[in-house]
Amino acid sequence: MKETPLIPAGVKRCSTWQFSLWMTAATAVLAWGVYAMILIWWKGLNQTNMNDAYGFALWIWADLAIIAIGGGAFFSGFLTYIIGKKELKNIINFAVIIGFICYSCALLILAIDIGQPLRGWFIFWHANVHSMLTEVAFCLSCYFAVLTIEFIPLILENPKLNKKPFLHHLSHNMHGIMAIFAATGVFLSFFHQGSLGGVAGVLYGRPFAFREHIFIWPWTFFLFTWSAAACGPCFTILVTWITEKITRKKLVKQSVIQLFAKISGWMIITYIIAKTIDTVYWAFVTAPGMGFTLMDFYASPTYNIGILFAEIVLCGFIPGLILITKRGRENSFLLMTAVILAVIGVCLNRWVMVLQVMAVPVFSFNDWYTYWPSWQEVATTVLPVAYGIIVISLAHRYLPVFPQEKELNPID
Amino acid sequence: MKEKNNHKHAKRYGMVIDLDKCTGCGSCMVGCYSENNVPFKTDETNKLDSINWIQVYKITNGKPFPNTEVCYLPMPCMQCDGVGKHGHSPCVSVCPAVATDYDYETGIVSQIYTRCFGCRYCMAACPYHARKFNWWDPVWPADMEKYLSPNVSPRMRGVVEKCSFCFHRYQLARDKAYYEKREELKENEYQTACAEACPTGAITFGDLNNKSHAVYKLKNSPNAFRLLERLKTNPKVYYLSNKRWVRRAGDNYLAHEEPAKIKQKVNQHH
Amino acid sequence: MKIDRRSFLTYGTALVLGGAAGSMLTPAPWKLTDDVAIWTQNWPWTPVPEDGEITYKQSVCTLCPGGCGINVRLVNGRPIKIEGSKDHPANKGSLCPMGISGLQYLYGPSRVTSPLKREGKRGEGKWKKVSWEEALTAVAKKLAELRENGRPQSVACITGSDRGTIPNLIGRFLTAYGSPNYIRSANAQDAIEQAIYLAQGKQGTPGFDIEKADFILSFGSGLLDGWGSPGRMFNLYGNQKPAKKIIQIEPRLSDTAAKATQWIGINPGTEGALALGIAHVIIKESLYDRNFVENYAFGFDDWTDDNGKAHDGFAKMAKKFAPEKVSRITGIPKAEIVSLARAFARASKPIALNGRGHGSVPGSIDESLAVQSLNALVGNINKPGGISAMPDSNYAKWPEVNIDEIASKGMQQPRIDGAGSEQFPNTRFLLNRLPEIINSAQGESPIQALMVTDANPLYTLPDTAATKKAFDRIPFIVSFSPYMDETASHADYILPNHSYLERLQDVPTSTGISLQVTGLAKPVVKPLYDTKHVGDSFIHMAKALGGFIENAFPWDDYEAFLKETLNDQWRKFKRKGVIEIEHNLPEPLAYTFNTVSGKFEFYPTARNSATQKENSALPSYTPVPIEGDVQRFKLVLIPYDSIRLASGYMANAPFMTKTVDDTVLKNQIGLLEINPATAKELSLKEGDTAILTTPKGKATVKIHLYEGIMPGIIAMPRGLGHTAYSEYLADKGTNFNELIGPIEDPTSGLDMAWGIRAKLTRA
Amino acid sequence: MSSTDPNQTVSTEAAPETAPTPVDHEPETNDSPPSKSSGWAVFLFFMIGFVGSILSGWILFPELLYSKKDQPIDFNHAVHLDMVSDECNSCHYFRDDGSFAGMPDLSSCVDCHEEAQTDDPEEIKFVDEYVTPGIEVPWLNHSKQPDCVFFSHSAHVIGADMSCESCHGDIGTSEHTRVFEENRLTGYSRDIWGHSISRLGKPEAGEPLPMKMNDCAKCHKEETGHKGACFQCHK
Repeated sequence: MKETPLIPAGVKRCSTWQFSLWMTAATAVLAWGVYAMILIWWKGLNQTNMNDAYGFALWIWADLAIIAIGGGAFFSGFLTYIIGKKELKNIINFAVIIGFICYSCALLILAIDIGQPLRGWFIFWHANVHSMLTEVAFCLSCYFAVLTIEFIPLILENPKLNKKPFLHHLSHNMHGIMAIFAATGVFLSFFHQGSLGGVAGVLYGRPFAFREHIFIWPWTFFLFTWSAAACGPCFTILVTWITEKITRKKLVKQSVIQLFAKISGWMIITYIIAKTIDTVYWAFVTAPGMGFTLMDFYASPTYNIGILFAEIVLCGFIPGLILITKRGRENSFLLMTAVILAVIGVCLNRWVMVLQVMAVPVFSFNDWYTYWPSWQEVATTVLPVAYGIIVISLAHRYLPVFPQEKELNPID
Repeated sequence: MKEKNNHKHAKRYGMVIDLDKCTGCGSCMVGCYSENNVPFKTDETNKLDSINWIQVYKITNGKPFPNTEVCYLPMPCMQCDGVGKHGHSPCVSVCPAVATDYDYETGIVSQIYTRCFGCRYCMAACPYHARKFNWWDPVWPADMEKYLSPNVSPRMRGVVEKCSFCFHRYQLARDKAYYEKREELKENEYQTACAEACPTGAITFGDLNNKSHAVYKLKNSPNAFRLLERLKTNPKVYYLSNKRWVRRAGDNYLAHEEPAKIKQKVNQHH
Repeated sequence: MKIDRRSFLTYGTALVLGGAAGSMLTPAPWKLTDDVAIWTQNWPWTPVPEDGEITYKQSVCTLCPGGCGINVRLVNGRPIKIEGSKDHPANKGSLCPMGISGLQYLYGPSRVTSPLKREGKRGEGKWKKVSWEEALTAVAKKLAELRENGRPQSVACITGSDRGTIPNLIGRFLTAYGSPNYIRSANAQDAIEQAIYLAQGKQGTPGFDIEKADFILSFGSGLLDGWGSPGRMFNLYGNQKPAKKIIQIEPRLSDTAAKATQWIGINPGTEGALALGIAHVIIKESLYDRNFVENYAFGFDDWTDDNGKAHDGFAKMAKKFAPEKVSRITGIPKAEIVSLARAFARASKPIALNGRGHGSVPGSIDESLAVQSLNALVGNINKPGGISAMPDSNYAKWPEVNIDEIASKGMQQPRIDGAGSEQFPNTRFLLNRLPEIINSAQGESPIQALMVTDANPLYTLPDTAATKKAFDRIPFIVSFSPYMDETASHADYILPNHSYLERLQDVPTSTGISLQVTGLAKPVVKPLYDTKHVGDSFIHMAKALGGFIENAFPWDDYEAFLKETLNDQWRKFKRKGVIEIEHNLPEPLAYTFNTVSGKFEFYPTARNSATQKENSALPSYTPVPIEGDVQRFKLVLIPYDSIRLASGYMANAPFMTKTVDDTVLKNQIGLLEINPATAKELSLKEGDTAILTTPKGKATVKIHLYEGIMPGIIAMPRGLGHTAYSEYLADKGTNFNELIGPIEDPTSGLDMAWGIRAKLTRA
Repeated sequence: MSSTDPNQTVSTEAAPETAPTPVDHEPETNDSPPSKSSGWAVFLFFMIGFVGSILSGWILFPELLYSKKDQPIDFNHAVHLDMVSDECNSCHYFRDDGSFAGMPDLSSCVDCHEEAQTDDPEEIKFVDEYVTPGIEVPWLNHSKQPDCVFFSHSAHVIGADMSCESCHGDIGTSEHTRVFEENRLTGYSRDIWGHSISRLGKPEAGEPLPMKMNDCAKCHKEETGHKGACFQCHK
């Protein structure tokens, strides 16, 4: 194979044509997304189905959701480098790559989402420090830089690159100080994950989103950070599992997964308890104070009370309970069910905090607002998925992402 | 120069709209369109992408024939003072690029189209749907560009706009006052286009802090109310109606609540 | 150093990296980042309005017959906004949305910018630009040809108004030319005017002193929906709201009804019965003005004519309309009728008025007479706070027209529309009868050439299909419209008039107002396009026709003509913009009437009673017939007027259409209002698409549930469904006139149809 | 396949020529020769790029960014200033509504220049090309603010008693017009950004002040204590 020198030693990869076919498929989807993106930049946001009532829609949800599920990166960093769970080194590379993908996409989506992309830098230059979005933008960019730095040594471990002494040393030295970056990442993540919670929580004109007193600060901020820390690892596990299925080999030892899942389970449980307290206070104190009953917020056929049940019980308590029990974790069906539910749960939470906030009528004489994304919105939201598949495929093929791969899949 | 920023003499321009006088004719909307260079499209029936700085809502009491009643409700930007009257209006605090600010001299919430980069966070924050996004580039067909007013800058695609309380009229009135070496504006020197256009005189505009202005007295009427007061947005647009159902429709109440009592409670907090 | 491909790439990369690093230390990337942002702030395709000196010009709005004063703001002489003029006595600063949108007509895409000659088929939209000389010569040639053939009467002219100097100039032209067929578009004033003429013997526009009245009983008049002079009505409402009681009687909760003191739903077309029912109660309870009825009225009691024939009086006839019976007819509870009658009679200055919606459909003479009888019963006639017939301000005094033999022969022919004939002796214009007359004519059309100005009959006449058929039979159609309206787009020649802001014109007393105010519409801007004042076009054609016709027009142009007309008032007029003539008749004089009896005639003796029940001229009640089979068409479709929709010869400006609610128009489809109970019976929901069928036509509509409409009645707005103009108006909703046909009033010939039977099926 | 190392790209592309069958370790020789020979050369190229872009960024870029136009008439402010009674205000006056008329229109000039008063070719040109046919002179305004700006001359000149020179420099005593430099991208006059493209350093005495928003805000902050609300100067 002509690309052999690029492939890490001691592992087996699929044939070039297989890989090319796979990449072509992913690239086609990517191209569709890029086409939609160019269309939007060229013609403006009239290419979307957003409107004045739905100024925030699919994209902002996608942003919030991918940042949440990309939270596996900072949290595994936190566990590995700060708490000292060294086993997690076996999955942290992958978590960083997923994080990198998620955050680069989040920034890209923001760049598509704004009406005047060429003025996007105003958010930094003319920053309003009171705005949650400013905080998000700053931390997001900084953390993306951190993730890039965390990703670089991994890239440099590509056999071909690693042969250059300069790059080899660079990689080595960067690994050495990775703990500092991990800590920085954790610090930044606490900020922007929390701020993302604030994005909706501070909207005191939106009774569905608004939280008062400690339930905005630090509660909502905390909830967002915590849920990202809880469900991010689940997404990392999920993507690892998918990668294993596709490559038809085990890449990470089950013990590592189990540990990650267990921690995640406890995080989910604690998060969902806090979320429940928040919901109860909001439903029985905050909302009635503004003239709303809980059921007013769930009075639409789309947004019925089932959503709240799904978010808290089905995708909250249930996965949490599965993951904290040993038997649940060890049963691979239950484990994956819990992981998937947890990921859905956090995405649903972000959906509710964006889409439902817009849908709820604030005036007694208004009806529920409905919104259905245009194909351009869908395409640009699918774009990150295709991009993620491409990056992961390349990374897996050419980089020693999984330290345990050789051990688990000896080449005879 | 040394025109120090003196908050003591600050004005709080506001509006009182008498809903019993409003006939829903739409003159305020058209007056606003033509004053403020508001664009129009071939199809304006999707009210969610139609730019209106003041929009007249039609609400009914929901009772069947023949007890049905209709009330028209013109809604400009409420120019919220926000929690604690510190200019912490829902939109101003969220704008990431200071494209909208609260003017302490007039109490008016600005929107600067050239600063706005179109993130629409302010639209998500505003419960009144007062903010509109320029989804399209504006187009004035035939020779219609010739009627555009130089006093209001036409907006480009991709930015948010909203009612400015015809701030340019304040600017022009101030120009005249400077020229005549006066400190203060007269009540009729600065009026919004909608207040002027309203053919029944339902809209009264003035300084809510000035006891000699008509709005000062009107806002203290027992029939006065503001929209969504319970959210503590602290709007500067007041409404009058002698119909109870109309006053109740202006906010959200639980079944057992009485608007007048709630209003008292809310206002005590301010 | 050997440069091969590999090192080339290496060095190239180094060069680029160096360049990139270096540029960071120059202003270039930072300045460009900023400049690109500034470029987005000043996109060349976003207009930058030119700044300059702000000035104001006063004029009068002629977009509707309201005649409101306007104040036009200009920047460097460029009109940029229209506001109401506070100095005008009619509207006192108030203006309707149409008036404010005025500049969109001036600069808009539906302007006809030069004379046009039709190229393709009629209505195809293919035109050739021609010079004024060519166009006017062509029209004059056609007119000369018809005269040479001895058929000057086959030329007709449709106008929007018959008052003021422009209609007079056109009338003068037709007289000199030899055609009696000057036809003015119909409006609700026609029926009221005729009722007043029959009862009072005075020809004049009806004036309602709503300013001073304290109780307004409106039989469906859209007082706040664009009736009369909208600016004036809004102004009155806003300023005098607490001082007035307004009772609105109509099947639908219109904006007027919503703002009225009380809204009373009534079965459509039964308003006349209610008026008589109210009269019944007033007479029965002796609440009427005895002084007026006994001393100044005729025909209240039974009477005998010179031939010894006995006639019933009004009182006897009203007796037949007991509240129980009226309640059954109108659907209004008996007690309501009684209390309404008492309140009306006991008010100090009550006014009853009719003429539905904007007041563009004449309606039944019986109904107008019954309503006028109510005003007579309370004696509120020719008094402050009452109603009166306003004589035309007769400032137009021109030399007599001398006509030649051909013209004289032509003028002796009967009017083609039948107005003034034996059948309809008191009616002046009957445009609604024209399509039927042309369509039923044997051989060629009795009208060989049609000129249209300030009117758009192809849109506004009921039964659009029949109107179009009739127009297709007319061989030569000339439009003077400044806008590409439906009629203009079916014309053979368009000789575009100046738009209303570019032309000089006198504007006589606003409709319905009880003041005599004549306004002067002065050009606020020089004509933007190659257009010509319609008066100048006619003067030009008169000169081209020569002879007696030319002699009838000794003026160079319209301005000279107007100047001479106004004589010594010209300068004052020009300076002030309005002439006010106070109309305050001293009280005893006010009760002088020009009828045969010299009194107010409850029994209108001048009325042709041949077609009436029992050969009586009394305003009896026969339900206004509603076309359509009750079994097939179970619903009644009525139109409604809204101030945000222009339904007359001027159509909506884009701004007005922008204000239209999404419960009236959604995308290109109009919404039909239906009571939720009725909708439920038909299993229709909000937003459903349905097919609306009437005996006259079919339309696709969307359903809008509205509690404010009587069950069994459905309503749609007038003013939509245009086929001409620009994409900002065309093909939006349905033209109500496509769904309804005219119904002739038997004694006046005027159209009195307001509703038509209909059915709804889910699409 | 992406990487920042140029050599990397080369080797991938070179691969097809070398090995048609899978080999575990591709010979390293491929990498060595260029890396040996290129060290200084790479640095040299880097420096060429570095210095080159610094020079072009500081010298060439401003030349390219601005177009240069002459005023339609070479107007002599000094001559006029001597003749008028009310200094700048004689021609650049306030209207009665307090708005500032800015550049005078032809009607202000016609009183004196109905016919040429001197044999100055510029004046003759002015009379022939503009006054006689009645065409307004398309002056190029050095201080023209973009459409989004509402600048109140009366607030500054009357309200704050500022002199014209304090912003516009000594244009009033100039004998010739300056070249008008227009930013090709934004359409702004160069005076708005300021003549120093880096915006470092201060304008020399008599030069007009830069008039970007930060310049306004800076002065407002100094004079009034704060920058002012957006709507004070935006429309």
